[in-house]
Parts: sequence; C-alpha cells; structure tokens
Amino acid sequence: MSENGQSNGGGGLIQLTAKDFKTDQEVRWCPGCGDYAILAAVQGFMPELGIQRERMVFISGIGCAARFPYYMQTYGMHSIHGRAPAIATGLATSRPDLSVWVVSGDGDALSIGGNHLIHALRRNVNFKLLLFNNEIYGLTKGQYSPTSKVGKVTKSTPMGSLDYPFNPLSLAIGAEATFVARAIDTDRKHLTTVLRRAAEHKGTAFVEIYQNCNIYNDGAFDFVREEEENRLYLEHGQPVGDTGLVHDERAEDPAQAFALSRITWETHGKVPLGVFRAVQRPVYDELMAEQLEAAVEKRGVGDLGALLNAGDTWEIG
Amino acid sequence: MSENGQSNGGGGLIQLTAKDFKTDQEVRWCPGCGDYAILAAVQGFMPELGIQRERMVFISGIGCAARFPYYMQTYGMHSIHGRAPAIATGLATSRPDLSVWVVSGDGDALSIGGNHLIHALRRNVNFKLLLFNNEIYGLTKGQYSPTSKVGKVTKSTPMGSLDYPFNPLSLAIGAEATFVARAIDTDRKHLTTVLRRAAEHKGTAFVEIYQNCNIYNDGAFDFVREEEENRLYLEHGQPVGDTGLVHDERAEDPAQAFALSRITWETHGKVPLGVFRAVQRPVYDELMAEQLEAAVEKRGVGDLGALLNAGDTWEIG
Amino acid sequence: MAKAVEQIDNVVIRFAGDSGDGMQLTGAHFTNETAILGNDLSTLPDFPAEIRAPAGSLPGVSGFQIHFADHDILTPGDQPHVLVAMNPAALRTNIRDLPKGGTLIVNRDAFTDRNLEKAGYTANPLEDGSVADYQVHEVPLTSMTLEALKEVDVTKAEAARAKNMFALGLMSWLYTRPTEGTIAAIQTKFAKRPEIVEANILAFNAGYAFGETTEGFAVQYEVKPAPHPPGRYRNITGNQAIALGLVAASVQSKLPMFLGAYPITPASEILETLAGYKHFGIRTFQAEDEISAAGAALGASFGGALAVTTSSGPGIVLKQETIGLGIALELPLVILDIQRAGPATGMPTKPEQADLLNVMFGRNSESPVPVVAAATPGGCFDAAIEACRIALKYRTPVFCLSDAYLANGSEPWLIPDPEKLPDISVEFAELPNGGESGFLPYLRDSETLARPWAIPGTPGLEHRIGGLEKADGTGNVSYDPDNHDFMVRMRQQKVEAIARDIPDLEVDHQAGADLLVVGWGGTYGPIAAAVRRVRAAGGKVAQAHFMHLNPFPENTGHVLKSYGKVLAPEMNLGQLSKLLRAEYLVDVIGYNRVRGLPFRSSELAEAIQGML
Amino acid sequence: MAKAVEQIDNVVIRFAGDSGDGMQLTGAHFTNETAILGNDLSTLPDFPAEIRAPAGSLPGVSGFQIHFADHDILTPGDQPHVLVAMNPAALRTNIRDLPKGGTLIVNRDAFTDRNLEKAGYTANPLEDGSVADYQVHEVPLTSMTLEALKEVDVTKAEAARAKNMFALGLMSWLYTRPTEGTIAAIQTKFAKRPEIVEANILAFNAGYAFGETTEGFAVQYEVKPAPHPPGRYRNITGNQAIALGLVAASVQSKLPMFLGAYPITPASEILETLAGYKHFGIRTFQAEDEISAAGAALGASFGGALAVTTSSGPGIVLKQETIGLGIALELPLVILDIQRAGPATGMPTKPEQADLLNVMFGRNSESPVPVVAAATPGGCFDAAIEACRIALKYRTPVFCLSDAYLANGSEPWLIPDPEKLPDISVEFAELPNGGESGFLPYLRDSETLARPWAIPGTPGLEHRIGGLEKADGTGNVSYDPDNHDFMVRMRQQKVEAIARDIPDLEVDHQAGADLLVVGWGGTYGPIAAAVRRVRAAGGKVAQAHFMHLNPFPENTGHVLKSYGKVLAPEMNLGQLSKLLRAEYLVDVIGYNRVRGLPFRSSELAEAIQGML
Ligand SMILES: Cc1ncc(C[n+]2csc(CCOP(=O)(O)OP(=O)(O)O)c2C)c(N)n1
Ligand SMILES: Cc1ncc(C[n+]2csc(CCOP(=O)(O)OP(=O)(O)O)c2C)c(N)n1
Ligand code: SF4
Ligand code: SF4
Ligand SMILES: [Mg+2]
Ligand SMILES: [Mg+2]
Repeated sequence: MSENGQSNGGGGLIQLTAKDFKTDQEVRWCPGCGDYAILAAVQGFMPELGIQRERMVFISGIGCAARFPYYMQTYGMHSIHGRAPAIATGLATSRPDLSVWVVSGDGDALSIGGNHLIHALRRNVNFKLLLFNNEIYGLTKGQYSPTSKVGKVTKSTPMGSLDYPFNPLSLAIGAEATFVARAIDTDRKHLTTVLRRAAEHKGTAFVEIYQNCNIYNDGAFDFVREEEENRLYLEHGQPVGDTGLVHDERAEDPAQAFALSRITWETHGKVPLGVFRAVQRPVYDELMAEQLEAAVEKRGVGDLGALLNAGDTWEIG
Repeated sequence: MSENGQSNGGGGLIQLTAKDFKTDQEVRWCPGCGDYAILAAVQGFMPELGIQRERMVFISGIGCAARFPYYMQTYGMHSIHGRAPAIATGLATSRPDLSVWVVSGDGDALSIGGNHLIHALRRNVNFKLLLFNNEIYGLTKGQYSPTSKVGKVTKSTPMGSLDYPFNPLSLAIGAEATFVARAIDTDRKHLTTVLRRAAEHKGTAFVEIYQNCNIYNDGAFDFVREEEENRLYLEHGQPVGDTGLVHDERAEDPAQAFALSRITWETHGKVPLGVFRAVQRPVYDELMAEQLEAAVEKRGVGDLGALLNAGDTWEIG
Repeated sequence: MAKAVEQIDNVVIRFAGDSGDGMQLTGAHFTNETAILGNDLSTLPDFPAEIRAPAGSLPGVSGFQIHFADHDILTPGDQPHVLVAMNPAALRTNIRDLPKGGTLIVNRDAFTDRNLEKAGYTANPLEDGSVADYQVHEVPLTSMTLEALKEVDVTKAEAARAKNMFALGLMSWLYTRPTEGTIAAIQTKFAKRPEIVEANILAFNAGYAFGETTEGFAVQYEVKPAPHPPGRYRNITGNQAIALGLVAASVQSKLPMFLGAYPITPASEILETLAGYKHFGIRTFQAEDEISAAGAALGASFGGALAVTTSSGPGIVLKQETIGLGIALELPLVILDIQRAGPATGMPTKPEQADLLNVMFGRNSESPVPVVAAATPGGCFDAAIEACRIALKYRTPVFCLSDAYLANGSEPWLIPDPEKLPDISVEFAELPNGGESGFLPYLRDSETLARPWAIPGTPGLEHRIGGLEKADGTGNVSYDPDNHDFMVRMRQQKVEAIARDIPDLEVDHQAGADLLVVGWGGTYGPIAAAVRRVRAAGGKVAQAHFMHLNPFPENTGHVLKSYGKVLAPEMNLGQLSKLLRAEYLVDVIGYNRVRGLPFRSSELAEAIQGML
Repeated sequence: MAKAVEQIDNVVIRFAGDSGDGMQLTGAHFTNETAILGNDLSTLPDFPAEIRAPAGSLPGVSGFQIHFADHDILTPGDQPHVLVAMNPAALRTNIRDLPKGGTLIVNRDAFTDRNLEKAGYTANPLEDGSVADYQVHEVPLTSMTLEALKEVDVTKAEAARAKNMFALGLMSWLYTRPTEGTIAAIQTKFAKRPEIVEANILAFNAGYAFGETTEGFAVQYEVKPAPHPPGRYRNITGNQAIALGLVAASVQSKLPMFLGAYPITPASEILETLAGYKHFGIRTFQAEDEISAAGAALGASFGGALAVTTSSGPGIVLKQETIGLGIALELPLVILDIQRAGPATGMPTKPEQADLLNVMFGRNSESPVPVVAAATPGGCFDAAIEACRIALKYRTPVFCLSDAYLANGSEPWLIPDPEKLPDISVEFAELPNGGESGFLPYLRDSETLARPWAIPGTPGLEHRIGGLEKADGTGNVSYDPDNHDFMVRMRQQKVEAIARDIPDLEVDHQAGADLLVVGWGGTYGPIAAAVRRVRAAGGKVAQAHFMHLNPFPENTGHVLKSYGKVLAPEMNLGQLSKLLRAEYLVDVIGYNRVRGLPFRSSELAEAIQGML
C-alpha cells in the first residue's frame, strides 16, 4: 500500500534522537528488570536507521516483554498471546514500505506462538523478531517456559520441570530462518550491533536476547551475563573460540550455524553471541508484490465490469 | 493407569497376523494412492511387535492420511485437524502401558499442527508419529502445503507458491527430536525396518514417509521413489554415500543428523533414507510417573481428609 | 423422423453417478445450456464426503440436480422428475427420491454383478421388479459410447469415460437444449488434447442422435424461456458470487484487499478464486492455520487494507480469539463463514445453518459483532459487499454467513452495473483530532461511533492500540471501573446503532394472513417456494427473511408482533428463534431439521399448513 | 492503662499500599486471626494489573479488604469503615470509597514530596484539609518500625519492609485479634532466616504495643464470634476450593486425574495447586497452549482418566474446537473457566461474568454442553465435584464457571467429611454390548443416554471414534441425513435430560413478594445481602440463584412465572437474562454493571427497591 504512504522525509529527513522514540506512558516493569536495558538500547539505536517514526511499527503479543510497544513512539499493537508473528505477517506483507518489529517473550514466541514463528521464518517475512528470553513466564508470575531448564522448580513445577527445553536458535535454524542472532540485555554495545544487523537484514530476522527476570528467574544467565570470559563473540570469517570452526554466517547450508547453536554453557562452558546466520533469500512481501505486478502485466489492471461479465453470459431484452 | 489395564496376554499371547489388524470398514483412498502401501506395511509389521491389539491406539487429525485409524483393528481416534500430537500426549502420558501411534499429513502435522508437533518432540512423549508427506493438501483437493516446493502451482497458488518449504527432518531435529527417520511408501521392506526401529524407540519417534498423492501431486517423489539409485540408505557406522560422512545415529549432538537432513535431491541429487537420529533421553510419561511415585514416597498416598483439613483450621462446637 | 414436442413448464433432473463419472461436469454443461436458453434455474450439487470412496461404492456417489422452468423458481426442486443413474450405487442412493411414475434413465452396462454387489444389491433391480413403478429407460451408455468412438485415437478407458457426454447429449435432445455452448466448452477445456475433444464431442453428438432416433423416447420436451428482468445474465454459485462481491468491495472502497485463509471445505474455493485475481491488487495469503489467517488479516487491516478471512465452522471457532481482539481494537475485518454440518468435523460437504449463535457469542466477554447472511447464491454478492461496508464504516469485525448449499448451488444472476454499486470508501485519519492532546485514537465519530483509522505511514498520528481495556478517547490502558463499563456499553451501542443504517425488514404480506414465516440464510428459496404453494392452495401466510441478524432491522419487533403466530424454519435446533424470542418476547415456533440437506419446500408447506 | 473496649457487630477494613508493601500478606494474616477468633468473614483482594508498576505509582496500588462480623455475612462489604493507607498513592486511589466519618490510618512517613508527586498530589492531602471529614490517625509507621528494629541484624531496607507487620500489630490490637497464629506463621514462613523472623515479630509486637499505649486510639473494639454450624472450619479462596474439589472428585470417582492447563490469570493457581498434589496420583501437564491443554485432557479421557482443563476467557475460546470434538466423541471432560474482564485481554485481574454465552454457544454447529457455576468461594468445591459428576455420568464435556472475585476472595468454610461426599464413580465397558454386532460404542444407556466408556487396554472392545458424524449405535462414519438429524437431537436431548438429575431451583421466598431476583455465579453474596437489606427495610422480595445454567432446573419456568417481576443482576450486559427470556418468554429485567468489580449490595438494594 505504498500508494498511501506519507512522504518518508520527502521534505527533508528530520534527525531523530533516542528521546523522540519515548512515549508519554510510564514504563512499567519491575525495578531491575532486563527489559529496561533492551528498551534503552532499541530507543538508542532507532535514530540511526534513518526511518521516520511513522514508518515503524512494533507488534507484540502478551507478556512482560510484550508491553514494549507502549513505550515506543511509533505505531504499535499490543495484541494477543502468541499471535504477533501472524499479525506482523499480514501487516508486513501488505505494507512493504514499513519497518516492522515484533517483540516477544519465550512463552509468547515459543510456547503458544511457536507455530506462527516457525512459519514466518520459513516464509522469510520482512519483520524483525526480538525474543526476550528470560526462561520463565514473567507476567503470569513465574511458571516455567519452553526454554526453562529440566528440573527447574517453578510455581507450576514444584518438583521440577520435566520438559526438555528448546534451543531457540536451533529451532529457528531448523525452521529455515535466514537471520539468526543472540545478544545479552545488558551488553548494550553488542546488542546494538546485533540490532543494527537485524535491521539491515531483508527478511525475517530472529534475535534471541538473554533477559534477566530478577523477580521470577534471577540470575538465569549469570554464567555469561556476569562472566564475560564465557562469551564467544562471533565474527564472520574468524575462528570460533577453540572449537576449530571458522565462522561463516553467509553459508547457504545452515548446518554450520546449527552446529554453532549447539555450543552452550552446558556443553562447552561458553556461549556464542552475535550473528549465527545471515543469508539472502527472496522476501515474502516482495515475492507477493512481484506476482501482483506480473498479473497486471499479463492481464492489465483488474476491470470490475469485465470480471463480472466474464464467462458464459446471456442478454435478456 | 496401568491398574486398569487388562492382562496383556497374561493368559498366553495370541499370535496375530496382518489380517487381525484390518477392520470391517472399506478402505477409502483414491485408487493408486500411496496410503494403501503404508497401511499394508503397518498392518503387516504390527504382529511382530507382540503387543495385543487392545494396547494399541492410533490417533490422527484430519486429512486423507488421517483416515488411517479407521482401518486399524486397534483403539483409535480420528480427531481434529492438527491436534493429534496434543491428544496423543495426554493419552500416552497418562497411560504408559499403551503403544500410541499418530498418523498425520504434511498439512496436519506441519501446518496447523506444527506447534504441538515440535513441543511433543522436545518433551519426548512416548508416541510414534508417521508423517505421510505428499507435499499437498489431499483431502481439501489440492492446495499447497508447508512442504510444497517454491513455485508450485496448486489450486490456491495459480501463479506458483511463494513459501519456502520446511524440511520436516531439519525442523524435527531443531525441535530436539530423539528419533528421526525417513522412508518411502512403496519401499515396503525398508519402510518396515524403519517402522520397527520407531516402535523400539523409547520416546517420540518421528518418521517422514514420502507418499505419492496420485491425484493432486502425482510424481512428487519420483526422483527417489522411481529411481532407486538416488536413494542413500543410511546405516549406523557406515559411510554416507560419497559425502565423506560416517553415519552416527546415536551422536548426542544433533549437528550431524541435521547436516544429513540437508542432503536433498536439490543439493546432492540424492536423498538419505533410514534412521537419521536415535538417541536416548528420558521419556515424558516415565518422568511424570517417577514424580508421582516420589511424591507418594515422600508424603504417603494422598489422604483426602488430611488434605481438606490441612493448614489453619478451627473447630466450632 | 421428427418426434412430437411437448411443452412443459418445469422439470427437475438429477444426474447421479460415481465420483469418477463426471456428474458435476455434466450438470454444469447442462446448466449452461439451460441458462443460455433463458430458463430460470436452480441447481444443487450433492458431493460425497471429501475423501474419494472406491469406484462403484455407495459413498462414492456424486449427484447434481437441476430445476429449470419457464417461470421464476426458487429451489433446485424437492424431488427429481427424471433420474439419470450411471451405476447401481447411484440408483440405490437416489431412487427413493424419485416419485412413482418418474422417469428413470440407467446405464444398463454398469449393472454388472460386481457393481451390483458393491452397491449392496443382492439381485439386479432392473430385473426383479423394483423399478416397475417408474418409466424406465435402460440405455447401454457405455457400449454405445465405445461404439461411437471406435475410430478415435483414445484408450478404451478414455473412451468409456466419455459416457457422461453421451448421457448429456441424450438429455440435451430430450429437453431441446442448445448445444453450441457445450461443444465450445469442451473445445476450450481439452484444448491441449484434440483427441479428447473429439471423443467428447462425438459422444455428445451420439447421445443427441440416439435420442432423435431411438424408439424408446417418443416425445421431446420443450421448456420456454422464463420472463426475466432485462439485462445481462450469468449463472453463478454462492462461492463465486462471494469472490466477486469481495473484488467489488475492494474496487468500491478503493482499498487493496488482503485475504488470510486456511483451506477448508466448503470455503476453500473463495481463496482459490481470489488467488486468481491478483491483477486487482488482491493479496491472498494461505496461512499455517486459521488463527494466523485471521491474525494476518487483522494486521493488514491495521495497515489500511480491506481485510478478509474465510473459513467454515471449525476454523471460525479458532479465529474467535483474534476476532475478539479486532473488536477491542475496533478495526475493520470481514469474516466469511461458509457453514457446514457439525458439530466437530461433522459432514464437511453438507449444508447446515447452525453457526449463528457461535458467530454471535463465541468470544470471551461482551464482544458484539454485526452479522449479515446471504439468502441465495446470487445474494452472496450483495452480502459480501454489505459486510465490507459495515466493517469499514464502523471499524469492526463483521461476520458474513453463507452455507454449503449456497456455496455450490447456482442460479442465473443479473450482472450488476459496476457504476451502480455503492461507494463504500472511508477516510483514513490524516491529522491529529485531539487539539492539545494530539491524536486520540479512541475519539469517536459522533454519528457512527467509529474511531479514526490512522494507518502506519501517517506522520504525527503514531499511536499504540491493544487488547487491554482502553481509556475512552486516548486509548491508553485503563483499569478504571467506570471507564470499563462505559467502553463495554459503547462497543455494544456502536453495533446496535447500525440498525439505523440498514433497511427495514421487508415483509411479503398477504391480506388476512395471521401467520408470519421468518427465516435467514440459505433457506430463503425453499421457504419462499413453500409460501407460494400454501398461497396457491388458498392459505394465507406472510413471509420475511433476515439479511441482517445483528443488529436486527429496527422494525423487527413491530413486524413480529403484527402476526398472531410466527414460524421460523431453520436447519438447526432453533438459533434465530432463540435470538428473536429473547429480544422480542414473541413465541416464535421453530421448524427444525438438521439433515445436512436443504429443506424441501413440500415439507415446509406442510409445516405452514399445519399452523394455519 | 487498659483502654475501653467497645462491642461492635461488624467491621470492614481495607489495607492498601504499594505492591511492594506486602498488603496481601498483611490481609492474609489478619484474615487468619479473624477466622480463628470465629467471626464470619469475607475478603476481597484487589490486585493491580499483572505487570508490576513502579513503586509508589497509582497503578502499583494493591488492596485487601476484609469484612468480619458476629453474624453471618455475605460480602466483603461495599465500603470500608477503616482504611489503612501505606502511601499517598494508596490514599488517592482508595479514599473515595471511605464514607465520611470513617477511620483513616496513614503511614505519615510515606508522605514525602516524591511520593506525593508520584501519586499526582500537588499538595499534601494530610495538610490541605482534604481528609478533614475522616477520623485520621497519622502514624509514622516506617520510622517507628525502624526504631523498634534498631537492634536487629537486618538491613535498613529489610527493616523498613517490616512496617506492614507494625500496621498489622496495631490493627490486631484495635480489633482485639488473637496474635499467636500470626507469630507462628511468621516463624514458619521465614524459618530459614531467623533475623527476619525476629524483625517481623518485633515490628508486629511494637505495633500492638503502640495501640495499647498511644493516646491516639482511645478505644479498642471487639467483634464476638459468629454462630456458625458446628464443625471444623478453614478459610478458603475459590481457587483453593476448586483444587480441593477436583482432588475430591478424583478420589470419589476412583479415577486418576489428568489436568491439562496453560497458565493464565486468574486460573493459573489451580494448576499450581494441583501440581503440588502428585501424591494423589494427579498428573498436571503445562501445555504449550490452551488447544494442547484441552487436547491432552481429551486424550487422557479417552484413556480413562478424570480429565480436566482450566483457563480463563481468552484461553477458553481457544479450547472450544477441541471441546466440540469432545461433544462429538461423548467423552467426559471438565473445563473450568475462571472468568475475568474482557473482551480480548481486557483487565486480566478483574472479575466479570460475561463468558456464559460463550461457554453455551462458542462452538460450531449444535454442540450442547452442561454448565454449572459456583456462587461463593467455598461453593467452588461443590461446583467442581458436580461438574465432574455430570461429565463422568453423561460422558460429556461440562463447563464449570467461577470468576476472579471468587477465585481470590475467601470465606470460612465448613470442611466436609470425606465419607459423606458423593460417590461419583462410573463403570468402564468391559464386554461387547451389541450381541452379534460385537461392541457398539454409540449404543446408549437407556436412562442416561450416555454411551459406553471403553478404554484402551480392554480386549475385544477395540473401536474407532472421531469427529465426523457417526451412525447411531455403531459409531461408524455416516452421512445419512436422518441419522444426522437423529444424532443432533440425541446429543441435545442427553444434555436436556440432565435436568432430571439436578435439584430444583431453590427459592428464598418471602410471603407477599411479587419480585423475584435471580442471579448466578459470584454475585450470590451481594444479591443475598441486598435482599436482606431490602427485607430489613420492609420490602418484599424473593431470591433464587442458579448453580445449573444448562440445563436449567426443571422448575425454573414455574418459578419465574410465579412472580410478577423478575430482576437479574449480572456483571455483564444480560446473558442469563437472554437465556431465560428465550426459554421461558418471561420479561426478565437486567441490572447490569460491567466494572470489573463485584457488585455493592447497596446498589443492588437500590435497584431492587426501584422495582418494588
Ligand atoms: C490466550 C492466552 N493464554 C494465556 C495468557 C496468559 N499469559 C499472558 S503472558 C503469558 C506468558 C508470558 O511469558 P513470556 O512470553 O515468556 O513473557 P514474559 O512475561 O516472561 O516477558 C501467559 C501465559 C493470555 N494472556 N492469553
Ligand atoms: C480446523 C480445520 N481447518 C481446516 C480443515 C480442512 N482440512 C482438512 S484436512 C486439511 C489438510 C490436509 O492435508 P494433509 O494434512 O497434508 O493430509 P492429506 O490429505 O494430504 O493426507 C485441511 C486443510 C479442517 N478440517 N479443520
Ligand atoms: S516479572 Fe520479570 S520479566 Fe516481568 S517485569 Fe518483572 S522482572 Fe521483568
Ligand atoms: S487425494 Fe491424494 S492423498 Fe488423498 S486419497 Fe487421493 S491420492 Fe491419496
Ligand atoms: Mg519469559
Ligand atoms: Mg498432504
């Protein structure tokens, strides 16, 4: 619907600052919550995208993380639990002119919303998904999530969780994701780099952010959030720690990225951070727009009268 | 609920034959459909499991494939679209004494049912899932499915499909599956081997079966169904074609199985068949049963009177 | 030897055969011939279950009934006058509907022992006297077709498959149909296989010639054209009409359409049809499930598209949470429910109208939504446009109901003049509306109570909406008790007030009538036909049919109370009845049959008579 | 100096403070003291939204109201007599509910400039005369607590956090509560941190002593125990009672329970509580979503478990397709809907009773389902058992409704004797029932119309069931029109016939009353209290409350028609009204407020008066 879009700085691009992305709504997370740091990082890096605020849309489901859109002075929708990727698919596909961001939690994206997520990834829809992984259900006050460790004692698992968790990056790669990355809430500089890369990516960008929920799952990521030596920062073309691998984020075959995703605190005592995979594949909105254009090219712009009168008709005098 | 179970051949195991697994219902698929061959293979190998029919349950969703339970002289449920893995999870978890099988199509399991599938896989619930992949929606008469190739012209994609397909095995491995395999409808001997392995596996066994829908997607798998030289039969400990890999289905790390799943007709001109991955991980029903037992051990068998009277109470005379 | 030609005013023919016998195609050709001749007509395809049954079996029987006449008619006919049965299974499942004395044409060649057994016959019904009460024509359709095609370069199986064209030729002769259309259609359809074209045309002509020459058929029948209002016509099914209505709504609203859908019988065809109209700027998205289909549509609506999602009962249920969100967000969204028999999976190919209460109430909490329903195949066009109009104007999800009968049934349709279609365009918000407060996304239009539709891309109107309760005006999250009560009532009032913007309930009154028959949806034809019958027999009865089910037209209470008795025939257990009784405290009596088949006008006429 | 002790018959106290101030805990302790003393009581926690708001802000205020008396009471009280406000925000959001002359106790230390600003005060309300109409006690709670704890080895923040215990001590003195229970509870709760135990007990005792010694409080109050029926009591919330009811149902049916659930406010607690009862053989499964939760429960039901699934509105909507399957399969399944304010996400922590029509009709096609609703926190126990009883006996999904008010509100509960609980066990099929035909899964019990429950593992009864329409008896897939009509009616009839198996609607009649007030669910307390008020003022009014909403009790029509006027107060826009009007054609008048708060009995009394 770019016909309808307003001029994107046609009259001169206004230089925005982080403050321009704040809303008049009081930010409401628990004091100390990792969400604050992520919000600051996102608001801080938005201006450099050079996209006017009216072209940006933040869409979320339900959860603590999902409050995010209320704090972004852009268009936004706080939708229903798990459905943000579906809603974003409709918006992004019908409005290629927008920059669409989905903010989600580990429950929202991987539990109830798992199906929409994996399908958006394979379709390569043009939105960026930030997964605030705190390995817990925050908003509903502390039940285990699909990323909680086996044995985790939570409100709903007084004797420990039985469910083997997802590795969000492995799942995303298995679902044919074209861009997959990981960052940490409090590591603002690196988080910003990753966000920038996600923003640049054409197609679905999947970014897992380790986020501390200091109320219901405090310290879940201390092994890497606190202990910097356990971080393996990935760089394209560079060796990955002492794994013997040389990182190739652009490899067509996702096998290496998948192998990297299996390097975890449990297996290696280290955790890779950064961009695991970033490959080009046709983007859903463009493919769809191309078909629309091709159809017009072949058949002319649709003519309602002709359509109504198509096929066998007869005249009664 | 094993307390309630009837004797599993306590009075002497009756030797069953394939015929014993046939029902009085006329089998209703299109003449030539690959489903017939799979049904024959399943009925043919059931007797060797040595499990009495009353202990077997086939659960399906909706689709052509999903008619399967009607033709198996066992307990069965033809449920609703996509939900069979969820239903089977409840049954299998509460009845560890049963042998539970889910039969599903590529639409049923990977489109509408994708979320239940990936969660069952990570939980390692004790059921076997047979995915009849025909790369099309058969029952609804020929729309593309999540496994249809890009560009596929179907009823709902007159200009070709835009959606990049899932690789069902990659998805399953990304979802932490413990058993992943592939077979072909008409290759009965190999299919039977794979089914046998699946039946032996403790936990969720995911078996993709290439199934020809001769009405809406005829020949989709001809490159391997017809051309035997394109088949790469996997054998544990043996080299995989000329890929340089030696197959290790039992590797804890799923990276190699994942890499194998990326060998396709498109990339290598060959397709691996057989068991890609088969590892041991605690099974959901057993874990749950253990917690129940541990609770009884610690607290004694629940006493309703004591529970009702727990906490602060007071007597009024 | 030219045969005698007898004039008749209407005929009902049913073609029945195996799913592989091409009965739907045969019916379609015959329908086209009939339409072009200018008869009024109504058709009813009767599909077997979705899954293919084995050839020759009872569940594999597929039927197509056509009713045509020299006057306007309303239904595909209660019972056929003529039954064409291509095999024993088709005879077995259909013969009970043929009244004594009716004409039965059978393919004698198909009555083999094996086929008889598959159909569950222990003896050959053509020989044991079972069909003695009918005028039976045993025609060796298969062998005569093979004979006619022996020179053509096709396989024997292909030749045998042309037997439906032989039957079509025979029927075309019998009812003096024009044949050019069929021949042209065959040519186009098989353009890539000239030998098949040849085979089909030869078979068709052979059938026609057989009629002319055989002694078995003594007379030929003629049904004169019906007096239709002038204009250009085409034959149309309900699903086609919905697709066209949606395209028209997109054009008339000047908004690009976004359709989110997941295939399901009997709604898939709408997705499939619209997927072919990409040159109208229509985006069709086959989602991973119904939740995503509805969600994507809602997302597109947020972005300013005319958003539509289609399904049938089970899928509609899955969409309801998202529709509830749409109600809270107050965004336009059109949901098409092509109803089928339930509950659960039910009988997917069969019609029913039992989703009314679900579309009204199937969401958590107070979540009112307007509902419109189509009454005829052609009426689906108008219903789709009306649903879009209301959705856009009032910024709300709107349900549009059809059913498996309307979806597949067809009738001649006076093609509307695009120039005369309503302009349903609305304006996007472009400027802040709140003075000092900037943009207030929940500040309402005082007339429609609709909130502004401010789409991303509009500078200065950046705002956030969501599913939590919102403060009046600002739309900020609010837990204020009085605000909640206000917003609950406001959403309700907005929907109720649409009553001012829809036509009054039209009553087909008859002087002296004390009984009113009310209906909604696809039962219009049978009810109207029944009312005619009763009137023809001297009974006095009035009729009204609801296109708008929420809100009801303003005069509804008045209409209901103007009659001593109110009868509501429904293909459910009394859902409209329940709504009317609750709203107007009128003792609406239901006539309810839930058979997965349209009503017969005869049974309704009887029910009406019983209440006079 | 012993102070004067004044006898009073009831008090309503509201504790209000920041989410971090421990108001729920304070309330719980006070409630326990009160319960042990033997007063009748009713409590109402008022949570802020699920998300934590910043400390000191208005949305961060958390409240807990308790009403206790020397006689039986029905509600937590319309308005507090005493408001304890721990900070300016708590004062601001609660002061409007305190009637003139009421007692206001504030933590003076919290009225800092910063806190005043956060609460939106431009001047200090304690100083500008805003609270002149109340009996104000400004207590420096924080500083006195710090002072009391200065010897204890805790941080200053920890010490300050004990101020709620100081307040509790003061209130315990003021209302002469027994303190042993609280001290014991503190000891257990913080057993691992003795210094915290010490701090809390010191603060509590200091508050108590402050009451005894300060001149600000001249009198101490006493509320005598209420005359309860004899027996053992405990205080219970609705969610606890449901959990216990489910355990009891499992024991009384001799079936292992399987709970499929996905967390959602305000239902999560049931999952959490049952997850702690594994020694009862209860399997709790936290599913990936509500669809899976319901599906897994249905699968377990097929396997012979007592299957339960819990949620609130948005999740219930998602379960409906699966519940429809349960209706077609005719398997037992209990669905608990702890209603909250909607539509969409709405106000998740607030009560509403607007899901009635959704649970009745929120599925495709005709899919009837029994519905029961709890009326009081303690009544949740019985409602849960009754839902299980019906589900098991009639092999059907059954809805059991509660709401956020019942879920979190508490009252003293006479602990039932397990021996006297009903036996709700049923038999599994063990042998073929169809003679020559073997096992017929849809051959019904002639009395209950229930089909046999034949679970996997039973030799010889292997059978297949599914969501397609089934032939009567055999359960084989059937597209037969008359069979479908029969089955649709049979499912309906099975549910309707349950009316014979439930108690008549009980009417609390008053001689001469021409007005009947009907209600259902959590409004019981306020309605009954309002009826008492009206009667006390000389008005004549009758009352009836529905526990069974589908089917209605057999005498319902008779009861409704025995009164000239019927009033139905509901926390929705008139859902019970709609059902009753449609069914009985009685002009039921609604009193509807949808504020996310329980009714006040005073407003209901006024509404009743207005109709006398
Ligand atoms: C349909 C539905 N089911 C359940 C809920 C309740 N619910 C809200 S948020 C949430 C999970 C939150 O966890 P997560 O997505 O990890 O976000 P976090 O709060 O941890 O940021 C749940 C279960 C809901 N709102 N809607
Ligand atoms: C909720 C719901 N949505 C949609 C459908 C329609 N439907 C039935 S089967 C099917 C897809 C079948 O495809 P697949 O699972 O691949 O099975 P196949 O028929 O190819 O064996 C669909 C879309 C349905 N029955 N229920
Ligand atoms: S509950 Fe956890 S995730 Fe939610 S706001 Fe608080 S700290 Fe953050
Ligand atoms: S449509 Fe395809 S998958 Fe379905 S029965 Fe026919 S051949 Fe098999
Ligand atoms: Mg989380
Ligand atoms: Mg398929």
